[in-house]
Amino acid sequence: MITFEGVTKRYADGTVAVDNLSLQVPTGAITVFVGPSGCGKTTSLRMINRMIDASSGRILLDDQDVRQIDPPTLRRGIGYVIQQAGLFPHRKIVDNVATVPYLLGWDKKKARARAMELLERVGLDTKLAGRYPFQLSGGQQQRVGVARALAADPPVLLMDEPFSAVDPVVRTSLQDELLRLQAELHKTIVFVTHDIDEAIKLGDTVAVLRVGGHLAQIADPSTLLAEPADDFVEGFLGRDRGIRRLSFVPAEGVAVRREPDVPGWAVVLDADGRPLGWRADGSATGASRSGTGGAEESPGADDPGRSPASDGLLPFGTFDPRTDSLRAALDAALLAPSGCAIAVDGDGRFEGVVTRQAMDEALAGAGARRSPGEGTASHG
Amino acid sequence: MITFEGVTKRYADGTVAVDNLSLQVPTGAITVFVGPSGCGKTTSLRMINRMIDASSGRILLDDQDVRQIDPPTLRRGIGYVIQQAGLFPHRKIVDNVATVPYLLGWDKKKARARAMELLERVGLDTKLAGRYPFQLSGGQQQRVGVARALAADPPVLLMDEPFSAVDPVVRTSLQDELLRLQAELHKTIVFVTHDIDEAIKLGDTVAVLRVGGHLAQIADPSTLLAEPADDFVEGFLGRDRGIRRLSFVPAEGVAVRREPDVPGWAVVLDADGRPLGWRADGSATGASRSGTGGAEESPGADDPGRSPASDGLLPFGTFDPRTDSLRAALDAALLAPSGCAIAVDGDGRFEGVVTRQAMDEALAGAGARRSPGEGTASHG
Amino acid sequence: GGDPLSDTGASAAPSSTGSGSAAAAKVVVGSANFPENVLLASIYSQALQAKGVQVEEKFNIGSREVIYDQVKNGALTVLPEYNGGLLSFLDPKSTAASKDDVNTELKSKLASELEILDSSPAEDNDSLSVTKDTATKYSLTTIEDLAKVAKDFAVGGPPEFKKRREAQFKDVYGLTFKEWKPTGDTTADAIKSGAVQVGNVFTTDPKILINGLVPLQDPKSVFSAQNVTPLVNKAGANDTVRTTLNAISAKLDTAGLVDMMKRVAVDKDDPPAVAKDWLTKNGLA
Amino acid sequence: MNWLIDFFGDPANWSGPGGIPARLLEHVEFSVVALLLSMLIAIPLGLLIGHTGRGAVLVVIAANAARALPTLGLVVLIVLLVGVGTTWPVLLPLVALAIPPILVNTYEGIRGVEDDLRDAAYGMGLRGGQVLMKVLVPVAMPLILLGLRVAAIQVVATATVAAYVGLGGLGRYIIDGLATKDFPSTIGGAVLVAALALVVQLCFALLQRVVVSPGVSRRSGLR
Amino acid sequence: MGEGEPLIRWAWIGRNWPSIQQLLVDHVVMALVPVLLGLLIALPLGLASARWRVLYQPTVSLMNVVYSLPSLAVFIVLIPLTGLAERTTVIIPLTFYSLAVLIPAVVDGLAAVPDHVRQSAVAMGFGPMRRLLQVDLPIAVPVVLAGLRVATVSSISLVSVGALIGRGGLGYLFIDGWQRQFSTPIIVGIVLVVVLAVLADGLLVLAQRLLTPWARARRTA
Ligand SMILES: Nc1ncnc2c1ncn2[C@@H]1O[C@H](COP(=O)(O)OP(=O)(O)OP(=O)(O)O)[C@@H](O)[C@H]1O
Ligand SMILES: Nc1ncnc2c1ncn2[C@@H]1O[C@H](COP(=O)(O)OP(=O)(O)OP(=O)(O)O)[C@@H](O)[C@H]1O
Ligand SMILES: [Mg+2]
Ligand SMILES: [Mg+2]
Repeated sequence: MITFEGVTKRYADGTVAVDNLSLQVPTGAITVFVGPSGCGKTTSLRMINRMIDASSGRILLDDQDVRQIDPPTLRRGIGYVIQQAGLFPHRKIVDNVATVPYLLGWDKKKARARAMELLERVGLDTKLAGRYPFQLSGGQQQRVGVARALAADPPVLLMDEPFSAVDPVVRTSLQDELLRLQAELHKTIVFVTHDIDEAIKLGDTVAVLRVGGHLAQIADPSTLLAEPADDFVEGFLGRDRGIRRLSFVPAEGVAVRREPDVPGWAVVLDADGRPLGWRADGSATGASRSGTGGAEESPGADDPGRSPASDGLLPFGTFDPRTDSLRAALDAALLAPSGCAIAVDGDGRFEGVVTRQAMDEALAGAGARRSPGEGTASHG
Repeated sequence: MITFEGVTKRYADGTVAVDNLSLQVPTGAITVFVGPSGCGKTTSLRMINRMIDASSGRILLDDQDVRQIDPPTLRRGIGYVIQQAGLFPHRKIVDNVATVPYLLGWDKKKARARAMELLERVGLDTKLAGRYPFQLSGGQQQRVGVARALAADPPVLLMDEPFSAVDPVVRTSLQDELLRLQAELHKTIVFVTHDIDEAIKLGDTVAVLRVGGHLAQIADPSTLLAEPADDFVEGFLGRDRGIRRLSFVPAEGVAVRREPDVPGWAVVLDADGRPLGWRADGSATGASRSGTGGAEESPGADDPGRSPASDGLLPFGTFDPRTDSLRAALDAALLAPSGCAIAVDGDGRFEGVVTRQAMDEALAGAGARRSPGEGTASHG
Repeated sequence: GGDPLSDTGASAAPSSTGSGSAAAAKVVVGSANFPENVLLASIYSQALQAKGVQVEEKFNIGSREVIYDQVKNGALTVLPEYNGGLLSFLDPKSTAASKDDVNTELKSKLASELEILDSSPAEDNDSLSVTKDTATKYSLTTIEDLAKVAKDFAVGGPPEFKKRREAQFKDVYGLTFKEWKPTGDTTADAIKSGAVQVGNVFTTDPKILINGLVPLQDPKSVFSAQNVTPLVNKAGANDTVRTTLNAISAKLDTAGLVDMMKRVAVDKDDPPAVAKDWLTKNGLA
Repeated sequence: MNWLIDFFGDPANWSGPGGIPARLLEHVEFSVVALLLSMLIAIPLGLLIGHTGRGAVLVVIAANAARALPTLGLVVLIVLLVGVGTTWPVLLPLVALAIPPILVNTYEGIRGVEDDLRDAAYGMGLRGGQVLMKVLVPVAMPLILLGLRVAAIQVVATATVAAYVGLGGLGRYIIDGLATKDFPSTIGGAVLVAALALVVQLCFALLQRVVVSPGVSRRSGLR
Repeated sequence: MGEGEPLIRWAWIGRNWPSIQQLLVDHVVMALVPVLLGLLIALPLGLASARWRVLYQPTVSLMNVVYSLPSLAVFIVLIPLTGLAERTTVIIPLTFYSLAVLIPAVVDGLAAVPDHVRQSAVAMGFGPMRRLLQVDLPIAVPVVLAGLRVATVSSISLVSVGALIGRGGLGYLFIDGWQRQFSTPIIVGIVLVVVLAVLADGLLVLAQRLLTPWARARRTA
C-alpha cells in the first residue's frame, strides 16, 4: 500500500505541480494516474521513488515514510519503467535487464539467469539477449524495460507512460502482456498515462488528475464511466461511456437459447458445428438449423476467409458467454442481420443465440445494477 | 477525379510497393488509404504528385496523365500535408503558409493576406503568424501545415498520416477541424493513415490496402464495417464493428415518446426544461414528470457539474435525434439506469424518451437495412 | 622537381622581378631573422626613405640560406650582409680571412644578378664562447685549446652551425664534439646554464657581456672577417641606393654597432628607433 | 621524391641523438606527456560540469578563448620566464592547446546523454557516481574520444614548434631545414609528423573499437 | 630574460602602437581571407559531398591528413611557389585548414535539414536550385556557422606561426621578443591574438543570433 497524505510539490519556479494530494494505492493492484498533459502525473509518480522530493505532506510505503529511506536503496526496491524504455545503449539486453541484480551484488551468473527468465516472461525470444538496444524494435525495447524493472522482483512498479511511444497495434499487445503478467505476479503498480482508454483497460483503480495537480476522481473504471464526478471527468472520459461500461459487465448473465425462435432467419453451421452465417429463411419461420449438424454444410467451408455473401449467407457476430463481456455480445447482435448474437464455445462451436429480447434484458440489467446512492462511493 | 489505372511501383531494389492498383478517387470527397505499415500507402499517394514515378500503369488527374505535366507545376496545384508538418524552420508561420503563393509569383502583400486568412480558417490565432515553427505546439504546427497546403487553393489535397504525431486529444480536434473545413471547401482529398478509426471517421470512401500494394477493399465506411471483404479486412477493422457501424445510422428513425411509460423511473427537469437525471420513483409507476416543467426543479440546478447522486438523482444520457447517430442514442440508453435514452433538442431541452422496445426496434432496423446480396458490392 | 628552396624561378617571385629596370619604383629591404640584422636593415631602409626612395620592408625573414635566393631573384633588393659569412656560404672551402681578400673573392663568387657595396668597418664575428668558469677550469683561450676537451663538450648554436661549421672545425682544429644541440637564440643562455659547454655566438651579441662569456680566439681564422656589407640586386638598385648605403658603411663601426645592440637587446629599444637615432647622430637622415 | 630518399636514405639521419628514432621518441614523449596532462585536467572537469551542469557556460567560453592562444607565443614567453633546460615551455602551450577540444567534447558528450537514460539510471537506484561512470561515460565515449583524437593530432602537429626554442622533436628537421635551406630535411620532418598524426588517427580508430560499446557506436552510425 | 627586466614595459606599447596596428591589420587579413576562401570553396564541395555521399569520406580523410600537417612545414613548401614573407604563403595553408573544418560543417549542416522539410519543399513545387537556395542552405546556416567559428579562431591563432617565415602578423612580436629576450612584445602579441579571436567569435555568435532567430539555442561550442 502506498499512501499520499496531503502531498504538495512546488517547483523552484513556483509552479505547483501537485496540490495537496491524498490517495491510496492498494497493494497488488494496478492504479492508473490519468489526466491531461501537465496535470502532475509524472511528478506524483516520481515522488514515490524520490526522484523528486515532495514540498510538503508525506508518502508512505507500507507505513514507512519514503523520506526516511536512502533514495538509492528505496529505488532498488521499486521497479521503474519509462516511455522510451531508457535502456542503456552500451549494454547488451541481458545486462540491461540484470542491472539491478548486479547493483545488489548478485553473482553474475545468477543475475544473468534471472534476466533470461524475465525476458521469456515478458514474451521476448531469449535469442535477443545478446543484442544491443538499438537492434530492437520500439515494442521489444519496451518489453525489455519492463523485464528490467522486474529483475530484482520489487513489490512495487512505477510506470510512466511506458507504452505511449509505440504504435497502436504494438501498444495493445503490450497492454495485454502487462495484464497477463500482473495476473501472475500481483505487483503493486502505479501506471501513468494520458490515454483514458488505456487507463480504463489496465486500471483496477483509476485516479483522474486535473491540471494543477488536483485529484478529480478516483474510482474503479466501471464506476468512473457510469458516474463521472464532474464535467471535467466526463469530458475527459469522452463519448461512448455507456457502451464502454459494458466491457466491465460479463456476458455470462445473458440468456442463450439453444433452439431459438428467430422469425425469418436461420443459422448455417459447418461440419464441426461452427456457424457460417445467417440465411434469410422465408419458408422455415424461425427454425434454426443448429443442432441438426452438417446437413447444411456450406460449399465454402474450407475457405478460411468468411465471405458469407458468396452463397447467400449473411454476416454474423459471435461471442463466448464464458469469457466475453456484454459489449462483445451486443456487438455480435448488431452485426447480425437478424439482430441476434450467436453464442459459441471456446472452440468456436455454436452454442445458441441470444434473442433481441434477451439482449434487451441483459442491457437493462447492466444499467440497473446500481441502486440509488451507490454513486456516492465515487467521490474520493 | 483521380484515376489509378493498373499502377505498379517497383523500387530499384526490387521491392514491389504497389502492385497493379486500379481505383478511382472521387472529386470533392475524402478518400482514405488505410493499411498496415509498408503496404504502399505513401508510395501510392506520392505517385499522384510525382514525388515518385510509377513503374507502369497510369494515373489520371481529371483525365490528364500526370506524367505529361512538369512536376513542379503539377505539385503547385496539389496541396501536400505530411506527418511532421514539414514546416520550414527558418521561416515565420505566415511565410510558411504563403510559400506556394510566393512560388506562383503572387505579390507579397496579397500572399500574406491570404496566409492570414487561412490561419484563421484552420482555427489558429493570427497572433501566431509572426512566430517561428519551433515556437508552436505539434497540433498548431499541423494546422499550419494544412493552411500551407491550402494556400493556393488547390483542388486536390494529399495528406500522408498528417495527424499521427500528435496526442489523441489534439488528433481528435484536428480531425474535426478537417471535416469542418471540407464541408466548406469540398476539396478532393486523398488521406493516408494506418489508423482504421481515423479512416472510418474521415473517409467518404475507404481503400484498404494489404502488404504488397494490393487493394483489399474499397467501400464507404459503413459498408466496410458491415461487410469486410475477407479475413484480412475484418482483422484490420478490429472489434466493435457492429457498434461502430451504428455511427453511420442516423438516430432520426428512433421513436421518441414525449410522455413515455417507464415503470419505476421518472425524469427530473430544471426550470429551462433540461433534464437533470432519473429518479427511482416507486410510487408513480412509470409516470414521467416530463412536460410538467419546473415542478421538480432540482436544488443543484445552478451547479454546472452534474452530480446526480447528490440528491438521489441517477445519471442519464441524452442524444439529439436530428444530428446524432444511432450509436449516440444507444450509448445514452446504456448510461441510464432506466435503460431509456433521453432525446433533447439543439439547446439540450427535453424532447422525450426512447423506450427499450423502441431502441431494440431501431437497432434491429439498422441490422436489417441490408438485403441479402447487397454485400457483393464490397468486392473491389 | 628540384629543391624548392633553391628554386630561383623569378616568375614566381611576387615583388619586382630580376629584370626590372634600375629605376625600379620600389626598393625591398630584407633582413635575416636576428635583431642585429633587423637593426641594420632599419638603418638602410630609413636612410633610403630619407632620400626619397620608396621602400618596402621585409624583416626577420629567415637565415641566409633562405634569403640569399630572394635577393638573387629580385624579391628583395637590399640585404645587410656580412662579407665573410656570405663567402663561406657561397664557397665553404674558401680560406680567405682578411676583409679585402674576402671581398675580392666574394665578388667573383657572387651571382651575376648581385653585387656587394662597400663594406663597413663594423664587424660582427662568429665566435665559439664558453663561460668564465669553463675557461678557467680547462684553461681555454683559443679554439685550439678545445681539442683536448671537445669530446666531453656539447656544442650549441644556431641550426646553421651544424651544416656550415661543424665540418670546418673538425678539419681545421680537429674538434669532434660529444654532442650537437641546436640552441638557436638561446645559445648564450644554454652555455650559461650548462646545457652546452661551448656555443657559437656573435661577438656583438650583448648576452656575451650580460652573461660574462668568454669568446675563444680563432687563430686559424675559421671565422673569417665579418664586415657589415650591403648585398643588393643590381637590377633593383639605382645610384641613389648605392650612394646612400655606401655612406652608411663609411660611418658604421663595431663600437657603434655594439652600442646600438645594447640599446636593442638590453634596453629593449626598438631597432627602428635605434636606427633613427644613429642616422640622425651621423647626419644621414 | 628524391628529397625523401635523400633524407630517409641518409644513414646519419638514423642514429645518434639527432637521428630519426631519437627525434621521434622526443616528439612522442612531448605529445604523450602533454596529452596526458591535459586529459588529467580536462576530463575530470568536463565530467564534473557535464554531470552537475554547474559552471558550464563559463568553462566553455574560457575553453573557446583558449583555442585562440598562439602556441608559438606561449612557447617563447615561457622560455623567457622559466629559462631553457626543461620541457615545460613546450608542454604548457601544448596542454593549453589540447584542453579545449577534450574539455568541450567531454562536457557536450555527458550533457548530450538523453534525460531518459539519466532518469532510468537514477530510477534503478544507481548513485550519482555510478550513474556517471556506468552510464553517462560509456554513452558519451565516442564524443570524448573524438575530442581526444582532435587534441592528439593538434598536439603532434604543433609540437614541432618546440624546435624553435632549441628543444628536440621532429620539428628540429623542419626548423633546421628552414634555417639551412636543407629541403629534404624539412620535407622529411613534415612527412614524419604527418605520418605520426596518421598513426595517432589509426590508434584512436582502434581504441574506439575497443572502448566504445558496439551498442553505442553502431546506434549513432559511427564508424 | 635579463635580471630586472619587467614583465611588461608599458611605455614600449605606446611607442610602438603604430607598428603594432600594422601587424594587427596584416594579421586580420591573413586570418580572415583563408576563412572566407575556405567558405567559398567548402560550399560547393560540401554540397557535392552531401549529394554524392561516396565523395564525403575521401574528402574528409584527405582533410584530416591536411590538418595533421605542421603548418610551418606547409609554409616552407609553398615558399618557392608564392614567395617568402608573402601573405599568400600563409593564406594558402590556412585556407586548407579552414576547409578541413568547413567541409564537414557544410555536409553536417545539409544533413541537418529534416527529411520531411525537404520532402515538403519538393511537394510544393520547388525546383532543385530554388530548394537549395531557399530551403537547404538557410537551414544549414547554424551548423555551418558553428564550423566557421572554430575555423576563424584557429586561423587567427595559426597565422602567428607565419612569423617563422617572415610573415606572421602579430606573430612577429613573438620572434622579436624572443630574440631580444623581451617579454613585452610577446605578451602584447598573445593578448591581441586572443582578443582578436574572442572578438571575431563574438561577432559570429551575434551574426548567428541575427541570421537564425528561428534556431533554438543548441550548440554552445
Ligand atoms: N523541473 C520542473 N520545474 C518547474 N516546473 C516543472 C518541472 N517539472 C514539471 N514542471 C511543471 O509541473 C507541472 C506538472 O508536470 P508533470 O511532468 O508532472 O506533468 P504530467 O502530468 O506528467 O504531464 P505529461 O502528460 O505532459 O507528461 C507542469 O506544469 C510542468 O510544466
Ligand atoms: N525508396 C525505396 N526503396 C526501396 N523500397 C522502398 C522505398 N520506399 C519504400 N519502400 C518499400 O516499399 C513498401 C511500401 O512503402 P510505403 O512507404 O509506401 O509504405 P506505407 O504504407 O506508407 O507504410 P507506413 O505506414 O509505414 O508509412 C515498403 O515495403 C517499403 O519498405
Ligand atoms: Mg509526464
Ligand atoms: Mg507511409
